[in-house]
Amino acid sequence: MNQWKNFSKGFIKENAVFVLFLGLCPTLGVTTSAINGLGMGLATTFVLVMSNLVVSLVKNLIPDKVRIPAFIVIIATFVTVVELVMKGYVPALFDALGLFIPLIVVNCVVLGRAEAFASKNTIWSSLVDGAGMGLGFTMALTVLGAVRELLGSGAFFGMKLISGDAMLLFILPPGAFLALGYLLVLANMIKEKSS
Amino acid sequence: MNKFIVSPSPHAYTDESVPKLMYGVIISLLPALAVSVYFFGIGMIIVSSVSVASCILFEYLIQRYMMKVKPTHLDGSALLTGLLLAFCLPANIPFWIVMIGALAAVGIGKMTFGGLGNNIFNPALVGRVFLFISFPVAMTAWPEPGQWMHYTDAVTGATPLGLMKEGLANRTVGEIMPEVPSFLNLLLGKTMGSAGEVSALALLLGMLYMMYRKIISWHIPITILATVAIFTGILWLANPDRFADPLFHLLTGGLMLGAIYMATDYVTSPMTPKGMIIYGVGIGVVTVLIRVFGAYPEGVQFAILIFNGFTPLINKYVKPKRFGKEVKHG
Amino acid sequence: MSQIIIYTIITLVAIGAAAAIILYFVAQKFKVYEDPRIDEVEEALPAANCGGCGFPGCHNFAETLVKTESWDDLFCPVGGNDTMSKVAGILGREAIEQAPKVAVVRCNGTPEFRPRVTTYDGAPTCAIAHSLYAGEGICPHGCLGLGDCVVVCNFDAIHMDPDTDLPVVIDDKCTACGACVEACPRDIIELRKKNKKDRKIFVSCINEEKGAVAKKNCSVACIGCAKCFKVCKYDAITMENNKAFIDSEKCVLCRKCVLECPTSAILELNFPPPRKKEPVVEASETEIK
Amino acid sequence: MSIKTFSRGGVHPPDNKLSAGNKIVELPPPELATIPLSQHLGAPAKVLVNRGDQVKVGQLIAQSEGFVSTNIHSSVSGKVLKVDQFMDSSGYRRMAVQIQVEGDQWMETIDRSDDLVRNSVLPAEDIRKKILEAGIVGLGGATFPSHIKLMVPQGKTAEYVIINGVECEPYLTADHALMMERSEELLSGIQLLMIGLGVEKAIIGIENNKPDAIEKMKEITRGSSVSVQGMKVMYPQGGEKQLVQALLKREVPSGGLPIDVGVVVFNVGTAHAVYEAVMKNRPLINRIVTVTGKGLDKPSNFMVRIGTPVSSLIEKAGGLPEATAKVINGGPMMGKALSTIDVPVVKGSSGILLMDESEARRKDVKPCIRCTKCVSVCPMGLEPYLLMTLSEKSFFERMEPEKVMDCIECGSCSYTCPSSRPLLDYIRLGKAEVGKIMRARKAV
Amino acid sequence: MEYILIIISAVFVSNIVLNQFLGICPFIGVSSKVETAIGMTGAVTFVMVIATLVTYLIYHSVLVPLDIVYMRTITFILVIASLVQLVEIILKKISPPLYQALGIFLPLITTNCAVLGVAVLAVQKDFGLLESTVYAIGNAIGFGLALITFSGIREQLDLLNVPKRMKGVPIAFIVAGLMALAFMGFTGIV
Amino acid sequence: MAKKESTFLSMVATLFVVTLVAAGLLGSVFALTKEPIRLAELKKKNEAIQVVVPGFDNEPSQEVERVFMDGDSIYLYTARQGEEILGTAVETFTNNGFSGQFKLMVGFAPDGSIIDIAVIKHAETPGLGDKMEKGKSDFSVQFMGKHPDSFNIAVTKDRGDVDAITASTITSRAYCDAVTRAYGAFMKSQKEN
Repeated sequence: MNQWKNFSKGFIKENAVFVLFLGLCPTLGVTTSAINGLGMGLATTFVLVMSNLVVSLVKNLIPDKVRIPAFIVIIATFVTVVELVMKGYVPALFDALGLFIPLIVVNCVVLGRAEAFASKNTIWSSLVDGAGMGLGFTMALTVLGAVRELLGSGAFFGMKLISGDAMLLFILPPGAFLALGYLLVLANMIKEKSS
Repeated sequence: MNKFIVSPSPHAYTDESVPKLMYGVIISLLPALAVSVYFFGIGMIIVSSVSVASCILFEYLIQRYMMKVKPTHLDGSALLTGLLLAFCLPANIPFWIVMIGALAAVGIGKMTFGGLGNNIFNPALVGRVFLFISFPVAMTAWPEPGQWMHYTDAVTGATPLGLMKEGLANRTVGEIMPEVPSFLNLLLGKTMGSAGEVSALALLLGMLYMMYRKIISWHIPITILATVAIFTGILWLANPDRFADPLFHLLTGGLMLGAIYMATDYVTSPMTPKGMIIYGVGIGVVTVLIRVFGAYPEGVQFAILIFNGFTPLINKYVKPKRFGKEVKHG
Repeated sequence: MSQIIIYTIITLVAIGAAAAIILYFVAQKFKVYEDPRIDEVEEALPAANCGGCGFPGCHNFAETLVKTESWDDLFCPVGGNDTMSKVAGILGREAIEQAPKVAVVRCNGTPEFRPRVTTYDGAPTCAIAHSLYAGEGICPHGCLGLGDCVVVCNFDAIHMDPDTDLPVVIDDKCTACGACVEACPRDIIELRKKNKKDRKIFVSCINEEKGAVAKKNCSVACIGCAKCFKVCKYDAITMENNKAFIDSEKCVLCRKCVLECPTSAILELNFPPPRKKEPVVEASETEIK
Repeated sequence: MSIKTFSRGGVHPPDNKLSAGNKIVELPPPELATIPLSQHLGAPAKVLVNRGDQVKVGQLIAQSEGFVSTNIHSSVSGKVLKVDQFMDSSGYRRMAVQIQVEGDQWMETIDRSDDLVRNSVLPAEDIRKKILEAGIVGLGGATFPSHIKLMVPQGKTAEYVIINGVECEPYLTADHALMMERSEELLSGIQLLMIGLGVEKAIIGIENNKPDAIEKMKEITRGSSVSVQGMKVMYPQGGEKQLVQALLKREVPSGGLPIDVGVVVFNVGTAHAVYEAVMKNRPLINRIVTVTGKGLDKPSNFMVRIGTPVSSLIEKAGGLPEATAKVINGGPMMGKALSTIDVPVVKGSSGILLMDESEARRKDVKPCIRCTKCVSVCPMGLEPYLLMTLSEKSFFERMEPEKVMDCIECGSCSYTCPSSRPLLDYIRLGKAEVGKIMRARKAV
Repeated sequence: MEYILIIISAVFVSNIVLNQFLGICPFIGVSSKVETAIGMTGAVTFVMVIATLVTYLIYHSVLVPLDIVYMRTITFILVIASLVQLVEIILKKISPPLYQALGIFLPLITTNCAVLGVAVLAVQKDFGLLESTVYAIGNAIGFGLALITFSGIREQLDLLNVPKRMKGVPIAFIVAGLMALAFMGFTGIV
Repeated sequence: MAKKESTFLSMVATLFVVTLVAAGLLGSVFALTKEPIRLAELKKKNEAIQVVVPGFDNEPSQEVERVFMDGDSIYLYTARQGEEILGTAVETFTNNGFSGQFKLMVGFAPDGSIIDIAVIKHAETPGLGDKMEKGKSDFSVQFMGKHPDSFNIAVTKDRGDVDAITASTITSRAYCDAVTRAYGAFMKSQKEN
C-alpha cells in the first residue's frame, strides 16, 4: 500500500472527527483552547500509534474470541502510561484535560483502528495508519480549539488578540456544540467542492 | 374555449395569511413599543431599529447567498423576530452586540433549520440567550427609565428581580421590597429591565388584542402566568421572608413578554390545547425554579427554550381528541 | 517499589482471569441459538461498537445485515468499503453482474404535440394530479410534467425540460435504480438496455386508446397501426392494447420502424445526424440536450 | 332547545347562497344524453342495451353488478347511439350509453301525475326491493347505493333515521329548494324509509340559514314522529358523522358507520327519490341541480334528467361567463373541478359552480408555521399539518396510526390554512397509499 | 436532601451530555427515533448503576488498600467491558423480551464514555457507596433526558426542510448546542 | 491469516500473558513516574504558597497544620526565612461559588493582614467568575495588605468594602466567604498555639 496515502487519509478523507464522527466526547470536552486541543490530540495520537504497533505485533498470537478484551487491555495500558507521564511532566495540561485522558480508552478511533486496521496489517503500515489517524484527529481538535478560543476569548494559542471580552459562549458547553456543528458544515462544503 | 383551472377540493379559502398574522402580532406589540420608547427614548429607537434591520438583512443575505433560495425577508417574520429580540435587550446595549444577536437569532435559530416554520427553538430567544451568555456584562446593565437622550452612556441599575436575587443572600423580602419600584410602576413600566418587557400593562393589552384577533389562544400565556402565580404563591405562603409574593413575580422580569410573545410562537409551541397546557405549566415551573433557586435572577427565557426542546415530544405523545374513539349512549 | 509492581500484576491478572472465567462459564450456561452467519458477519465488523452506523452496536448491525434485503442505508464508517465487501462475501451477496440499463421516458407529449386544455392548480406532484384527473393535456396516459421522478432521483440524473414539460434522463448519471419507474404514477418510465454510445430506439408513447382517439389527444401518439410490427425482422416489436412495444433485448437498432411510423411515435436517440423525419429528430435532440 | 352543532372543529365559509329562494325549473330532455355506467360507489353496472336499440324513459339499461352497485335507467327515450368509453368529469374515459333523444316516451308502469300519494301499505321488504330496483343512491354527493343502507347488519339495530337537510356547502341550494317545494313528498319518503328500517323516530337536521325551510318542515311534520331540528351554521355539518354527533351526541366509532350507533342517515334528496320510486314507480332518472356562480346571469335550481350535458345547464342559466376559470361539480368545499363542461349530469351532481380567475386560483404555498388552525378546525380531531408532511415525505406507514383513514376529506384544513398549504391534497394521497398498505396486509 | 441535590445536579445543572460532553457518540448515533432512545436510556441506566457500584467496590477494597490507584483506568474498563458482556449474555437467556428492549444496546455501552466517565467521576468526587449509586442514577436520568428530548427533536427534523448541507450530524450538533444553551439556565440551582 | 484457535486454554493463557505484560509495564512506568508526579504536585503547592507568602526558604508544605472548619479541613502552611516566620499560607475553600466549590490560597502576615491571594482550583464561568484569578482582573489586588479587622471582607452590596467583579456578585461573595474562612482558620490556629 502507498504509505503516503495511508498516512494522509486520516486528515481529510477519513478524518475521525469531521468524516467518521468518532471520538466526539474529547473533541467537544477539551477544546476550550487550541493548546488543549493539541495536547489532547497528541496524547491520543501516542496511544493510537502505540496500540496499533502492539496490536499488529501480536495479532497472530491472539485467539479471535478474546481479541477485543486483549486489545482493550493493551489500549488501557498505554492510556495509563500517558496519564502518568503527563501528570509527572506536564501537570498543567493534565489538569486542563482532566477526565478526558482516561477516557481515551473508550475513544472509538483507537479501538476502531486497532480492530479494523492494525489487526490485519503489517507493523509498518499500522504505525503509519495510527500516526495519520492520530494527527488527523489532532488537527481537528486543534482547529476546533483555535476557533473556540478565537471566538470565545479573542486569543490564538494563548495570545490575546483583542482586549476585553469576546463571545464567552464559545468556551462554554453550548459553544462547543455550535462550533463543531458549523465546522462540520464547512467540512461538508469543502468535501463537496473537492469532489 | 376556456382553459379551465383544475385542482383538488376545496375550492374556497380564508382571507387569513401568514403576513397578516405576523403583522397582527406586530400591531399588538405597539403599546409595549410606545411605552419603551417613552421610558428609554433614543436608546430603544436605536436598538429596535438596528435589531429589525439586521434581522431582515441577515435573513435576506443568508437566503440569497448561502441557501440560494428566493428570499422571504419581507414576510413579517424577520421583522417580528427583530422586534422581539430588541424587546428583550437592555436599551443601552451597543449596536454591534445587537447585530451579533440578530445574526444568532436569524442565522443559528432560524436559517440553520431551513427558515420559517422549520426551527425548533424560538429565534428571538436564541438570540437573546446567546447574547446573555456571551456578553453577560453588557446584557445585565439596565438603564434607568427616563433618560431620553442617553444611549450607551445611560445610568444603569439593577432589575427588580436582580435586586431580589442579590438581596436575598443576606436580607429578607420585607427589607428588599422598599428598593423595588411600586407595583403601579411595574405595571406601567417605570422600572429597569429589558426594553420591551418593563410594562406588564402594555403587554397584557397586546395579549388581549391577539386573543381578540384569534392569533393566539388563551392556553399558553394564561397557564404560564397561573403556574407562576400558584407556585410562587405556595412558596410565599410557606415563607414570606425568603420568597417574594406572586404579584411581584408576575409583574417583574420578562415573564409577561415571554408568556405572551415568546412561548406562544406558533412554530415552537405544541399543537394541541392539552399539549399547550403541559407546555405552559412546565415553563411556569422551570421559570420559578430558576428565579428562586438558580444563579440567574430571571429564568423565563431558559424555561421557554427548554420547553421548545420538549415540544416535539409533546406533539408526539399528546394528540388531539380523535372523533369516535369512545361511543356514548344516551 | 517492586512490591507495587507485584500487586499490580496480581490485581490485574486476577481481575482479568476472574472476568474471563466468569464470562466463559456464563456464556456456556446461557447459550442461545442464533443464526451463525450473524456471528460471522460480526467477526468481520470492526467490533468498535461505536454506533457510527446508526445501529446500537456491531452485533445489531450484523443482524440487520443478515436479515434485510436492501442494504441501501447500511454502511460501517469504521471499517469502510473493505469491510462491507467482506461482509457481502460472507453472505454471498456479491452483486450479480447485470447488463447496464438506463431509464427512458416514454412520452413525447410536448405542448406542441399534445395541447394543454386545462391548468392544474393543485399540489405539484404527479401522484396527486394523476388521482385527480387526466392532466393538463387531454391524454390520460401522458406525462403530467410535475416531476415526481425528478424528486425521487438520488443521482440528479433526471430533470424537467421547461420547453417540453417532459423529464430528461442524463444517461451518464442514471444508475438504473428504478426509483423513477416506481414514482411515476402513469408508468411512463421504463428501464431499457444500455446500448453503445447511448443509442436507443423506443416507442415514446404508452396510451391505450384506439387510434382515432389517441391521435386526437396527441399528434405523436402511437395509434396502434402495427406498421412497425410488420416491418421488424427481429421480432423485437409486439402489439398490445392498441400500442407497439420494442423489446430492448431483441432490438438491433436497425431503425426500419422509425421510418415506418406514421405519427413519429418511435424515437431514435443519439444516432448520427438526421436523414429525414424532422419533427422526431428535433424532439429527440431537445430530449438529449 | 339550544342550537345544535357538532362539538369539534369546523369552519364557517361565506354562505353565497345565490340561488336561494329560486323556484325549481324543470328542464326538457336534452337532444343527446350520455348516461355513464358508473354513477355510484362500487362496481359499474352491467350494460343491457346495444347500439341501435330503442329505449324509453325509465327503462333499465344497466344492471347492478355485485353487492355494492346499482341499477341504471334511461332518463330519456330514443335510440342508443353508442355504448363506448366517454370522457368523464376527470378527463378519464369510462363506459357510458349515449342515446339520441326522440320524443319523451315513458315506461307505462310509471305514475307521472303530480298527485300526492301518502300512507303506504307496503311491507318493509317491498319498500327495500323497490329502492334497489329504482337505482337510488345517496344524492348528497357520496352516491352510496341506498338499498345497502336499508339492510341493517346482524347484531345491530337502527333507532333513528336522520334526514340530512343541512346543506352546509356554500352556494348550493338544491336541497333547500326541494324542502320548500316538495315537502309533502319528502315527508312521505321519510316515512317510507322509517318503515323500511323498522324505525320509530326520525330527525330532519336543517341549518339556521334556511329559516323558511325549518318553518315549512316543522309545519308539515307536526303530529308525526318526524321532528325537525334547527342547527347552527357550521361546515361540515352535513358529514354523516358530524350530523349524528350534533343531533344525538353519539360518536360514530373510528372506521365505523352510523349504524354502529343505531342511526341511518339519508339526504333529503334521497328521501324524495325514495318517495318517487316507491309511490310512483319512478326510478332515479332526474335530480335537482343548482347552477350558480357570482358571474352567472341567472343562478338557478334545475330539475334535470340524468345524462344532460353540463354545458346545456349553464346555457339555461344564462350562458358561460367569459371570465369563467373554474367549473366545479358540487360545492366549493368538496366539489370536483371539471376539465371540460362537455360531461353529463350524473346521479351525484348536486350543483354546478362557476368561478372566475380571482376566486379560483390558489394562493402561493408558504411554509407551515404550525399555527394549529388546521388542527383546531378538523372535525375528526386529526392533525392535518402532520398528515400532510408525512405524506409529502412518503412516511406512509406512519400515517395509519395517526388515523388518516378517519379523514372525511371535508377540506376544512386546506380552507383555513393561512399558508395556503394543499393539506387535503396530500392527505388524500396518503389515504390512497395507506389503503394500499392495508389491503396488502390483508392479502397476506 | 443531599441525595436529591446530587440527582438534580446530575440531571439538570451538569448534565452529562450537554455539560460534561460524555456519551456523545450514542447521543448522536442512537437518537434518530424516540423508541430507540428510550431503550438506550434503559440499558445505560442499568449498566451505569451496576458498573459504578462494582467499580466503587473494586476501587475502595482493592486499589486503595494496595496503593495502586493509578490502575484505575485499566481495571475500570476491564470490569465494565466484562460486566456489559455478562449482562448481555444473562439477559438474553433469562428475559428475551427485556433483551430485545435493552440488550441490543448493551454492546454499544462498553465504549460509551459516559459509563466509564461516571465511574471515574464518582471515585474522583470521593462519594460514598450510596452517594455513588445515586450519582450514577442521576447521570443516567440526565443522559436519558437529553437523549430522549433530542430524539424527539430529530424525529421532527425528519419532517422539516432542513437545508441539505445541515442534515444529519451537523444539525444534530446545532440542536445539542441550543439545548445546552437552554440548560445553562439551571446553573446554580444546586 | 494464521490465527490461533480459540480454545479455552489458549484464551485464558493469552489473556493471562497480556495482562501480565501490561501490568508489568504499567508497574514499571508507575515506578518511574512516581517521583516526578510527587514533585510536580509539591511544586504546584509550593508555587501557590510562593505567590501568597513570597520569599521563604523552608519547605512550607512540610510544616502543615490542619484546622477543621465548616465540615471540611483547612490546611495552614507556615513559611519561614531562616527562623523568622514570614507568614502563613492558608488553603481555604468555599461552597458558594457560581459553579460550586472553589479553593483559594490566602497568605497572612504574622499580624493577620493579607499578603496576597491565589486561586488553586475553580470551575467558575470563564470571562465572568474567573476574573477572580490574578491577572485576569484587579479584583484580588484590592485585598493585598488589608487587615480583616479594618477591611470588611464583604462586597459593597452587602455593606462591605470589597468591590465585586462586574456581573459576578455570586463569585465575589463566595470569594469573600473563602477569605473570611481562611482568616477564621488562621485566628483559630494562632489562638491554639
